[in-house]
Amino acid sequence: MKIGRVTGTVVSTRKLESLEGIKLLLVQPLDDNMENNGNPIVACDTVQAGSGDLVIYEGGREAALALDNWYNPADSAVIGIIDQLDQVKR
Amino acid sequence: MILAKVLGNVITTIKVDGIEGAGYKIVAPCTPLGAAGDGALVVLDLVGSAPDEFVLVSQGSSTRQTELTKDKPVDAVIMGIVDIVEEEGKVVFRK
Amino acid sequence: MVLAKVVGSVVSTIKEPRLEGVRFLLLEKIDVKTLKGKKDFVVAMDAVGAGEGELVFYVSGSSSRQTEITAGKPSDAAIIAIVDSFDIQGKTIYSKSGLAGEPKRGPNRGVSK
Amino acid sequence: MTLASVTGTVVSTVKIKALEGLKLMIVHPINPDGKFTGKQMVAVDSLQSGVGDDVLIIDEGGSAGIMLEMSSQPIRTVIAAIVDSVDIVKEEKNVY
Repeated sequence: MKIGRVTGTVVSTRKLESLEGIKLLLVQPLDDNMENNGNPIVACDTVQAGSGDLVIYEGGREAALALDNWYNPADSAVIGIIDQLDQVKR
Repeated sequence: MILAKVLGNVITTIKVDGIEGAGYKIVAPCTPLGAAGDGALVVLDLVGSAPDEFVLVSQGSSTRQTELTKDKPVDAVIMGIVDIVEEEGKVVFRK
Repeated sequence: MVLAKVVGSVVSTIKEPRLEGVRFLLLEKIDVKTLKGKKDFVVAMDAVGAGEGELVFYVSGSSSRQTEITAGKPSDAAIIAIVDSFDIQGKTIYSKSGLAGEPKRGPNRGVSK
Repeated sequence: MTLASVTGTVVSTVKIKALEGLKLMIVHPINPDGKFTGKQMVAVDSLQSGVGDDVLIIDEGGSAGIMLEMSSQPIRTVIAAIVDSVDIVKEEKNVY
């Protein structure tokens, strides 16, 4: 699982049937210091996350398992909204 | 998934993927604003996209979870064409 | 999948027994706009009978075990197709010669712009 | 698979069960000309490779499981072959 921040949404009308009804979020991956790390990714929403939320997301084949209709090729899904995060300063 | 821009087609006759009915495209991963980087990927196009279109690309073993790609050697697919990208409450891309 | 040029082959006698009889080709990833090698190399199993100098693409990860040649073998990269041609924004960047007939086999096939 | 050179060994006494009895080597990816590239990693060796050997490493969990005859093990980097030679075609002009 990785940490990211929801920065927006993505809308697609022409898509695979297995993705119908799934909300797509734009998620900015964050590094250890909560700094932006690389390009934003697009993840399926399973927790009603919104813009600005700090979230945990899962990548890879397991991500689709978080969805009701899991037989689709999605490779990332937001699976939790972070309420509080404690980190030891290094 | 990542956002990517379709650059063009890849034509092959000698292949062992066992897939009929979908072609290969070259795409460049890009930012929500549509700026493409240097990298490029070959992906299987499951939705019928055209050059310059903004698409959603999925990678890894998840991409075998469609009827067409089940048990096939595929590690990247186009699974949707992007119409709108909204960032920080503003629409940054509209098809 | 990633576009790459076959630049050589790798020979090994001591190897995992399940890798017996598999050809390992040395691939160099290419820049798709200039076709130049990026000095980024990967060794992939050959599932299509590719030859040196050819442009191919390979799959990585567990997907690379989904071909007849690589099934059940430890593999993380397999060549699954030989590229005939590709275009970018409608402009043909690469085209293998002799497309109309049976592709010539062997190491010194003519490949030209 | 990646070409790599074996640059060292790793000894560990306190380790997870899956690693018990396995030989660990430090491997550093190399270019075909032998120059180091990328970052070094630790790979499980079942082929009795030695420091200085050039090897092929596989960095994928499923393949590591096949080689080590384990399943759902937390190991993903293994040495799959010891390289005898790498043949490179001479740079032909007008290849493309």
